[in-house]
Parts: sequence; C-alpha cells; structure tokens
Amino acid sequence: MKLVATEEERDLAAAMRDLFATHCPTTLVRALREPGGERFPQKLWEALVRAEVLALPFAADVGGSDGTLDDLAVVYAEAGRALCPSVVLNTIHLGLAIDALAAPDRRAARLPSLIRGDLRGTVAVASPYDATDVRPRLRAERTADGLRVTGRLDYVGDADLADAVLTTAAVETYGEPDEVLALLVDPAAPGVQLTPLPTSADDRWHEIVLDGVLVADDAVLGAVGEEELRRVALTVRALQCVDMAAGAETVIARTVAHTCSREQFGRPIGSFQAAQHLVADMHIATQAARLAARSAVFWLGRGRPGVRETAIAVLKAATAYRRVTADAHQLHGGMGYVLETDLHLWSERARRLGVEGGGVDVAAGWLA
Amino acid sequence: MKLVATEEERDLAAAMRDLFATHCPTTLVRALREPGGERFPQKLWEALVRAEVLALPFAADVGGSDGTLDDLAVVYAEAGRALCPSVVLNTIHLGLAIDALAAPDRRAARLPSLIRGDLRGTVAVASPYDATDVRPRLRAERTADGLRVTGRLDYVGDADLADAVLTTAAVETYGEPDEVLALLVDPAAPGVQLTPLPTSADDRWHEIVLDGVLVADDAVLGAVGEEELRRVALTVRALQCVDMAAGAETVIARTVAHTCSREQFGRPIGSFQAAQHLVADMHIATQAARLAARSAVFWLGRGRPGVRETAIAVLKAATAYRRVTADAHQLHGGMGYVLETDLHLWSERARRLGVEGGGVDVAAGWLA
Amino acid sequence: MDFALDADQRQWLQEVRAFLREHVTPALVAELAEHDLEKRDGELAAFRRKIGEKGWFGLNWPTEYGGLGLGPIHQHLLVSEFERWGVPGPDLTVTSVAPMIMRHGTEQNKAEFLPPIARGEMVCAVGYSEPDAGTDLASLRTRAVLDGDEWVINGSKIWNSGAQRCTHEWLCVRTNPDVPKHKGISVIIVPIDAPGVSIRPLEAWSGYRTNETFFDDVRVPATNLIGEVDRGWRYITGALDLERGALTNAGDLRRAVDDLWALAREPRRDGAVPATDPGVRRRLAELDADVEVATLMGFEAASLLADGTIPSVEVSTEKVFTSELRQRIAETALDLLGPDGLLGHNTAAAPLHGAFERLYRAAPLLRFGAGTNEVLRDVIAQRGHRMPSYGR
Amino acid sequence: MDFALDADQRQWLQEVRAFLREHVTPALVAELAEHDLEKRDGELAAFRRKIGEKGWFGLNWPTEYGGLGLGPIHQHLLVSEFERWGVPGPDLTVTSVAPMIMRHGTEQNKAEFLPPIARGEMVCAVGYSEPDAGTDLASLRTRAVLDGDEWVINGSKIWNSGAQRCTHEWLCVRTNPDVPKHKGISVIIVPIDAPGVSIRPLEAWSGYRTNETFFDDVRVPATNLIGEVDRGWRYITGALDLERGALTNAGDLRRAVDDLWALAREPRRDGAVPATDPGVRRRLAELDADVEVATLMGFEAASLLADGTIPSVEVSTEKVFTSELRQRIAETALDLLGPDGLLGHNTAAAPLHGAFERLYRAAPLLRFGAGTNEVLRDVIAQRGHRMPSYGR
Repeated sequence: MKLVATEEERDLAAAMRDLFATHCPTTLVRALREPGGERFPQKLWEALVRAEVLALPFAADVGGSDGTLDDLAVVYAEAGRALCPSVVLNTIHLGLAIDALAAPDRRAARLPSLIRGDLRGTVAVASPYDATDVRPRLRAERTADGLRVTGRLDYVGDADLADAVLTTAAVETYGEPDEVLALLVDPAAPGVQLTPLPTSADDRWHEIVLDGVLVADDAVLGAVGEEELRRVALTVRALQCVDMAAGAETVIARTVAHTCSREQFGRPIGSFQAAQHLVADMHIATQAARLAARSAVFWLGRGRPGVRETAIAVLKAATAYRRVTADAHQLHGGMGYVLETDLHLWSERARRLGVEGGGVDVAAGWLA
Repeated sequence: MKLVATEEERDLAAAMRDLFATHCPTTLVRALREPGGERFPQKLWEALVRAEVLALPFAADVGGSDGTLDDLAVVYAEAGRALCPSVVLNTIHLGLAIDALAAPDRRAARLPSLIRGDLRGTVAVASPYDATDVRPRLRAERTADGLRVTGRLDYVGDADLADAVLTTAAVETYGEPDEVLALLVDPAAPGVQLTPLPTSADDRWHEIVLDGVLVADDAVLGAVGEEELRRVALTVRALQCVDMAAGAETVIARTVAHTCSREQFGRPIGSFQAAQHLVADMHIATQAARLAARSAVFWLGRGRPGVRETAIAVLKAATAYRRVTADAHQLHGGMGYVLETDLHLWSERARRLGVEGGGVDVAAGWLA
Repeated sequence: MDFALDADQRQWLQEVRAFLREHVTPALVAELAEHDLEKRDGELAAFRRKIGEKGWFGLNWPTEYGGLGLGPIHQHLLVSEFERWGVPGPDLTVTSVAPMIMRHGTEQNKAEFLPPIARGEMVCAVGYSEPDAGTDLASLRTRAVLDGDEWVINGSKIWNSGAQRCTHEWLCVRTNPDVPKHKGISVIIVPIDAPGVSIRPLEAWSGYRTNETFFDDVRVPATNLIGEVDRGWRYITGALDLERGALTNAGDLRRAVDDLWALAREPRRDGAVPATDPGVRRRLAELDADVEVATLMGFEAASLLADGTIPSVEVSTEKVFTSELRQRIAETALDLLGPDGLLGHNTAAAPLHGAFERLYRAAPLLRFGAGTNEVLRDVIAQRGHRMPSYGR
Repeated sequence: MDFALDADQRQWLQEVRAFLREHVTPALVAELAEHDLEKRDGELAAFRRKIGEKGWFGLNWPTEYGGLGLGPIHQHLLVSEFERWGVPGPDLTVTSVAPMIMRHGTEQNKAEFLPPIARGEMVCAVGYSEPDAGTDLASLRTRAVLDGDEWVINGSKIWNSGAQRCTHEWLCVRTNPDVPKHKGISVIIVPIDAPGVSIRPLEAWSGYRTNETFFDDVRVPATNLIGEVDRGWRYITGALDLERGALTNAGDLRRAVDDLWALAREPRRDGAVPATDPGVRRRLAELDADVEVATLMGFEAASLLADGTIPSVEVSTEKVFTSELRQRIAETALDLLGPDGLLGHNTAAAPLHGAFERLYRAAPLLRFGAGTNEVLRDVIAQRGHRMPSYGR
C-alpha cells in the first residue's frame, strides 16, 4: 500500500507529457475535427509507435513491452491532459481486447501488427449506454470458412478509420446452447454499412449495420464468456476515468493561470475568495476522481471483476470533469467561451467521456 | 397577480411579530422542552386567543374573523420565525380540519370553543410519512350511541396536551361499501394508550393505541372523502412550508448579525466573500421556499387539490431550511454550536418540519 | 400576495398566444433551428415586423412615446410566452435601453430615439464590456471627447452581440478621466454604420456569434449623449438590472423541461425509455419544481417593477437561480439521453434536432454573462443583507 | 501507486481486528452509547489500559521513545479500524501532540513527556482557540511571562474539549507581544490541576461537552516550554495538520454507511422498507462510493506522511470532503427514515439507538472545527495552486 507515484511512473509520465506536447498540440486536435479535413493524426501515431506506447501493456511474446495496466494508466492520464485523439486510445482498447479474448493463435497473429502501428481499430463489445451490458448485438451463422453476421452496432468510435472492429456475435447451433464468439469486423467489407453519428464536436461515432457479412475464420477470435467481456469493457471505462481525472487537472491548471493573470476591480480574479473556493472544489472533486480511477485500474489489473471499483471511478470522474469544465467556463467568463481559447475542447471531451459506456446514473446502478 | 405583500398583510405580520416577541421568547421555547417542566404555554395561548388568532380563518357564524388562508399564512410565517410551540399550530390545524370535514351541527358545536381557546387538539388524518396518504388507520364498529374504535395512530403531535385528536376510521357495514368517518378521539378516554415518541429536541410526538374505544355520537363528525382529507393534510403541510421559509429567513438574519459583529483575521467574518456567498445561497434557497410555500397556500385556499403546489413547496422549503440551518452553524462556528446561543432551536425545527408529513423524497414522488 | 392572473391579464395572455399560434410558422421554426439570426429578409424579419405592427415593442411605454401604456406584468407575460415558444420577442433595445432613455434621457433623446425603437426600426447593440474590463465595467477605457458639437470616440467593446445586424450602439464611454472611475462615465448612441466603426466576429462555443467592435475616431453629434454627461453609471446599472430581469425569464426553461419530459417518455436508440427509471423521474420532478419557482421569481420581480422599484436583489436572485437551473437541465438531459444526448443538429438521429446538446453549450453563458453570478451573490449579500463590502 | 496492503500490513490489520473483537465488549458499547466519556474507572478506562499494554499509543514512535517504531500506514490502519468499530483509539495526545514533541521538543521535553504519553498516563487537552480568536489562531492573547524559572500564564481557551478528564494542557500562548503575531507564540505544557486553572463546561448541540478553560496566574516550570521560545507557530500548525489527518479518518463513515444500508433494509414503523425505493438505493450508492474515496484519501495522506512530508493540501482536501460527506450521510438517514429518524436515544423506538439522529447533530462540528472548511479551501487554492493571498 503506497498511494504515491513511483519513480518509474513519474518518468513515464514525463516522457509521455513531452511526447504529447510535441506531437499533440491543440492545433492538431482542432484540425482533426475540421469538416472534410484529415481525420488521422499520422505524425502523432508514428511518434507513439516509436515510443512503444502501443506495445506497452502487452507481453514480450507478441512484441510487447511487458508493462502493466497501471503503466497504461499513466499514459492515459497524459493522453487525457493533451486531448489525445480517440483513434489512438480506441486502438489500444482493441489491443487489450484481443489480448484478453482471442485464442492464442489469433492473438499471436494480430497483436504484433497492432503494436507496430499497422492495425487500427476499436472495440464494440458492450452497450454504449452501459459497459456492464455485454450481450451480443449481432447474430451469426457458421459457414464453411467462417461466419455470416447480421445486426447493428451503435456508437462505434472512429469506425471510419478502423481496420477492424472487435465485437461479439451469438451463434445458434441446433441442439446446442448458444455460443458467443468474439470476432473482428472489417468496416470496409461488403455488406457493412457505416452511418456517421457525429457529435457537435465532430467526434465520429458510427452506426454499423451488418447484413450477412462474411467474417473469415482467421477473424474469429474464439468463444468468450460474459465475465471476461465485462472485464474488457470495464477496463476501457476505468482507463477513460483516468483520462477524465487528468483532463480535469489540466483544466484546473489552465483556469488558475487565467484567473491569476486577468485583473478585474484592480486585482487578479484569482485573488477573490469566491474564485479560490471554486478552484478548491474543483480540486477536491478531481482528486477524488484521480484516486478512484487509479484504484479501479489497479484492481482490474489484478484480476478483480472491477464492477464496484469502476462504478466508483465513473461516479467521481464523470462528475468531476463535468463540474470542473463548467466552473472553468465560469471563471474564464467570455474569455473561455470563444472558440479561439480552446477551453471548449476539454468541455466536450468531458461531456463525451462522461456518458460513453454509462454515466453517473448508470454507474450508480452498478453499485446499488 | 401581484406578488407583493398587501398593506393588510404587512400590518398583520407586524402585529403578530410584536405578539410573539412579547409572549414567545426563546426562553419560553426552551422552558417548554425541559424534561418534567410545564408543557403548555399558558400566557402565549391567552395572548393568541385575545388577538383572535385562533379565530382568524373561520367564518363569523362560528365566532371566527372571516379571514383567509392567506392571512393564516402570514401568522404562520411569524410563528415560524418565533418558533411558536406546536400545540398552538396543531390546534389551528384541528380547527381547519373541523371546518372542512365536520357536518354543520358538529362544526357549529366545536369551532366556537376552539376559537375561544377552550379546545386544544391536533389532527391525524394522514400518514406522518406522507401527507397524501389519507387511508384510515383505525377501524370502527357502530354502536347504539356512537362508535367503538380500534387501531394505532403514530406520531401524533402534542397528544398529551390534546382534548381531541381528529382522525378517521373505516366503518364496515355488512353488505354496504366501507365508509370513512371523521371523528374526535379524547386521548384521556378509557382504552386509549399514549406512548411518547420523543425526539432529542423533546418534541412530544405520541403513539396512540385504541382498543375498542367508545366515541360518542357527538364526536363523530361525519363521512369524509379522500379528496377532502387530502386537502386538509396538504393545507397543514403547505402552512408548515410557510413556517419553514420564514424560519430560514430568521436564521439568515441571525447569521448575518453574527458574522458582521464577529471579527477574525482583523475584519468581520461577514466581510469575507466566502461568508457572503454562503449567505447569498441561503437567501436564494429561502426566497424560492417562500414563494413556493405562499403559492401553495394561495391555491389551496382557492380550491385547487394542491398536490403539485404543495410538493413544490415541500421540495423547496424543507431543502432550504435544512441548508440554511446547516450553513448557519458553519458561519457561527463554535459560537452557534453551544446550546446557550439558541441557534439549535431553529435547526431542530428545520429537521422536524422537514420530514413530518413527507420530506423531499416523498414530495418529489407527488410530482413525478 | 395574489398569485392568480386577473381577467385582464388572462385575456392578454390569450391574445399573445393567439398571435404566436398564428405567426410561429414551421418556416420560422426551421429558420431559427439553423441558428442563424442574421438573415436580413427571412422569416424572422417578417415575424419582427408583425410584432411591431401590434405595437408590442412599446407595450409598456407611456402612450406619449408611442407605447401601449401597459405595465411590467403584461410585458413579463409576453416575454415569457415568447421564450416558451422559442422565438425572439422584444430585445434589450426595447426592454432595457428604451426605459433608460425614457427615465433619464433629454427631451431631444426621447423624441429622436424612442419612436424608431417602438417601430422596430432602431435596434441597439449594447457596448459595456471591454477586453481589459469584463465584469469590472467601471474600469472601462473607451474615451469620448467633445470636439465642437461632436463627440469623438476611440476604444473597443467586446461581447458586442448583435453588432453585425443592429442599427446603433448603446455605448458606454469615459467622458471624464479625472474623477473617480464610476463618476466619469456617459452613454452615447452611435450609428453602427458611422465611419470608424469596425466589427470583428467572435464565435462562441454555443455556436452563437458575438463581436469585438472597434471605434476609431468615430464622430457623433453632441446630442447623441443620453441624459447628462458623466452621469451614465446610473443609466447602465439600471439598464443592466432590467436586462437581467428580461434575460432570466423562465419561459425557455419551462419549454425545456416540458420537452425533456416528453423526450424521456420516448425510446432512445437502445430502446430504453428513460422515464421508466424512477431516478430520472425524480430529477425531472425537481427541475419541474424549480421552473415553477423561477416563474414565481419572475412574477415577483415584475410585481415590484409595477410598484415602481427596480428590484436589484430580487433580479440578482432570479438570475443566479435560473442560470444554474439551466445548467442542471442541460446536464440532466445528457444523463438521461446517454450518447444520444451528444448528437448534434447535423445528424437526423439527434433527439429534438439536438436542442439539448445545444443547451449544454449555451448554458455557461448566462452564469457568467450579464453580471457574473459571483458579483450577483455579492449584491445579494451586500445590498440584500447589508453585509460589509470587502473593498471590491 | 500500490493500492494493495502488503503481507505485513494485512497481518497488522488482523491483529488490530482480533484485539477489537476481544475487547469491544457489550458492556463497553453500552457505556459508550450513554455518550458519557467521563467515567474515571469504567469500561472505557479499562479498554484504554488494554491499548496501552499493547504499546499502541506509541505505535509509530521511534523505539527510543518507548514506541513500536511502526509507520504512518500502520497507525492509519489502526485508527481507521477503531473508528469503524466506534471506539476511541489513540487520541490527539498521541497522534498530534507527541509527534510535535518528538520533532521539535528539547531533550528534556522528550524525556519528561513522551514516556507517560506512551503509557497512556498523560493525556492532553489542546488549548488553541480563544473566545475572541477562533479560527484566527495567530491572534491569540493568552500570555505567558517568564518570572525566574517559571512561566506565569494568564488568559483563557475555548472549545477545550476533554479538559475535564485530561491530565495536562498543550497550551498555546503569546510569549512576545512585540513581534508580528505569528512570531511571538510558544507552546507550554500545563498540568491541568495546577493552581489557577479553572474549567467551565459548555454543552454543544451534539450532546458533547466541551469547555472554556481559564488560566489565572498559573505557574509552571520554565522547562515545560516545548522546543524554543517564540517558535510555537510551526509546532501548532504541524500538530493541526496531523490532527486533521486523524480527525478526518473515514472509519466512522464506513460504519455509518454500512449501518445505513442495513437500516434501509429493515421495515420502518410504517412498515415501508426504504431500500425498496430506487432513489434511496441511488443515494446510498453515492455515499458508499464517497466513503471509498475518503478511504483512499486517508491512505494517500498516510503514504505521504510515510515519505516524510506533512501533506497539508491533501489533508485539507480530505477534511473538507469527509466533513461534508458526514453531513450528507446524516441528511440521507433522516430522509430515508422519515419521522423515525428524529427519535432520540431516550426512546426504545429509535432506530439504532438514535445513532443517526445523533450524527445529524454531530455533523456540523467537523465542518467548522479543526480549521473551518472555508480556511481549508483557501489553503487548497493558495498552497495547492499558488493562487494569490487576498490579504487574510
């Protein structure tokens, strides 16, 4: 028991912070959202591959760096601060899901290319409204050389950039109990129809409709149980909580800097007790979120089911990030409301991460 | 439409404020709670009878002053500020209930003595947990000269001081639909057992168990419907909301006076922005409560069922009074926490009135 | 206290509703949904002309200035009803600029400016905040210097909403730098097309356009100064109190909560019906209650106005309450809609054309705008409860 | 960051739990339920002796001072577990006075005071606040003047809890009135039975007794001064940070929420079972989550202490969070119990002997006590985020 960052964690954080400062400025974040612009952060991606970030949580046998989920949490914190584009994090989720769910040969076949940066994708194994609901959304029939898959997936992040979407399908075999298989869907395959579900922030969720899509045998990862699917979904959610808590810390820092430099009534706004107490409350909420989020990742990494821990993390992180961004707008006034000052970029991330996979109401239900 | 006090309302308020200042100091409030001490505020009672307060909302035919429920709200506000003992208000509730529920001859027989101050009592027609739940708690059989009544009433206020408790009983008559009768129970009658349910503040609620108690014909007020019972219970609850909102105003005033006189760090506590913002939030909550409470009384007085209006009043008043007293403790510090400064008297009233007849959770259920 | 509308007020409300039923056409709604208020000759412009024809821009002005002579309660009923229908009614020019001209203006001011305002032909942007003096209005630095019979104006204003489509600027300027800062301020009416005025657009998170407006040796006749020179602080603070009253009207909140109740009863994309969740119903019930309270606060402020006072503390209370309520409504919507609540108006899948997604982005504005809630809490404590100033 | 107890810590927790299982007897619980901590030779006194026998009053002291040489995490685990069982463990004398003596005391201070503290024979009341200087400690006016080899003390202290049953006072005094106010303060140990000490009881709303203690020409040996003269401010603030850490332990909150869950599953007097209401379950879930967070905050502060820093900002954060959480727990209890939640321990009908009724009255104390939450929010902003002092 020691709730203080280790030296290794501090070093990793510093390295990641440098990387994002260089390769993920807010100008990039904004450019990726421009309608009609480039959607993929090529240089950032290359830097992350070079820094072996995509290799971090995987074992050496597939080319990974043998890091832990806790190490990945350190990366997520810096990703959250820097507003790292979702395609990066979704691809890491894909890696985690393959690692946890795929049969050994499928894992060995896919993870190395993901680690090399050659496989991009995302995971859709849980309800976008509730990460603990991992009932399969797709039905499949076995064919000679794979599966024929039908159904609808909703709110799949960056599906337009993905080589593979990891999802599940229920397979009925006459006279046997239903089986749930994990599989990789290629969004470009015949019979797959993508419809964008854009947010106002131009996050590119998609609806994916599959109409008898053929999934080859090598893209079928194997049979999976509800427990392991739920752990994958909750691991994603817990990592998002780390992202949220760290994002909130960054917003606090920006807000403090603004209030201490801007004067009104002959003194810095930040010298008003009301401003300080708003900041103190932002701080308290954020520290609660940070501890809860790291705790959830820690226990998921050590094999707990993690429902309770992740519920607490979501309750605290989603609440904190939303509150912190709202109060940051309050303390920035008009200066933080115009797009040119970037504050809204965090506000929008707070809003999306707060509900994706289940927000506070849903998470409270996991606990009660 | 004019949400400003009329001159008559202001005059009545001033008169009541004088009366309570003279006859209901906190020393009286504290003395009535002393274990073993006198429980009845004789002088205050006499002053209220003289001032025709007990006559206020009743028609002239029974000796009343022909006032309105809105006038009574003005009285309740001052009663709330001054922590007027519950036996006074419970007796007014008894009058309102007789007025609304009793057959003409029973009304004519009872109200004049209540108005003269000779009949004390209380009302128990609704669940103490939920004022909209007016199902009878007692069963009765008809006898030659009245009813024989059995059952349990819970949390009856000041039953030990009451000449009469107005309640309801279900009467089964073979081959006919059940009938609900309003009746007056004498707590001193044979077969009535009182058990005190004291709060830590020595509010004297009682459990009343009736075991075949005879209620004479003249104490049977008549058959009553659910709607009219609910209106009586909600009228009581709405008036309590007026009490709460005004009590909160008084606590704010005391708190402002304290913070502006007490210095820390070389200046009045009240000059700190944090203290001012606590007071501002107390103010906002209290004004919301005041408007909601007066609106509920207004519409009940004009014949609306009042469920929605009273729900809103309870939501705002119970929340405001609790919050205001809690923050008053915060702004008083130790100086408001010791009994000798009286602040806790309001805190306890806030706590009791907040839940009696249904608190915020219950009231929200009336709306949803 | 009388909570019931009298017969006259009820009839007025019927008249307003009848007008709205007739003139809030699908075409107007569609134009407004595009969030583009700038069309010169669109549906909105036509709608505004209809309002002008009714004389409703001057509904609470004395008849001598071309008004209908109705009171603040009538105005409040009208503005609330317009807000509830989601259409713009009388704007700040009518509700806060004109009353100050009536109260404090010279006879020439009144004769020159009130009639065109009443006809809807003169619309002002209000120029208060400056880049270096946001909430701290008294520190404003835009200067006006009298040169013969003209004022020469230099400086800039920020958050100058509507500048791109108004006809005039209601401009606060410093006319005397040698006296304590509240004392050397005046108000001058500046035609927006005067030489030397330039407008830079600023895009807000809500999608709303505001502006920074620059004044570079702008010249206006001396008679464009409102009332007396160096006495402008009172006119501004009075106008701001009126502005808050109009801005904090709960009509849009009533509509939002009604819409949210309706949405909660529809299935989301995942088939769940939010209103079946007791927690959702509880949160909606509380919002519903708070909208009722906000409505009462609005009626109270209007009642006090009708009695001839400008209810600063009451309006500050209402403004803080409604602005924080608006944010809670937006947050509740997001929580109950889940990911659906993030879909923007650019996708057909968005519930209610993304109205609640937009509300989330719009909500911050009214917490810090029109007097930050922090300053207004100071006002409540200091003016409402006589707590000591801490030297701001 | 390591969230798991190691083998040694797990074993320690087992040992503490075994001790509590053995010694928290029904007789002790009954005595504590009477809310009377003053019995000289009751169950509690015996319980304290057992703790002393284990050496646990000095568990985290160096062995040279009679301690067990264990660390802050061990102490935190023990204190949390005692709180959770609802029994008093090591008090402020052990957790905040003794560490300051160890850190700053003279050799004679250490030799004279630490051994009896470790044995549980010396118990201090802490004398900080004064009637005219509550939170503003630096303004204290109780004076100590050196007269030969004795300090002569005059003044008074308020909120002097435990004075009626302690052996000594850890007293903050002004020893130099001629320097800025933080700089002339010292700490002196005063035997509570010294001539000139008198104690006036004050009854708090919670039912708890505190005191005002008067010092009238009280004389103590010069060597009773802790550390160096005029350097006491650092000792006090250090002790206060430690005090906050101990006071804000979440053990009692864990118990409260567990108890509340259990109560919610029982029928009330009206037969309703609160836990069947989804709204109740939701509120309990949030409280449950917050207690977990408070527990993590406690472990974080203990971890930092183990690293040798006094975590002022972290402890301020924890103190604000836990004190406001305690109030929310009490309010939730009242809401879900309805009128049952008001019944006092003086009636058999009270749920859990009125524990939650009492909690409601006890909750305000820790919001304003031990540093008001307002001052601690200033600390978080100013020390944690380097925001400018506004001149308090």
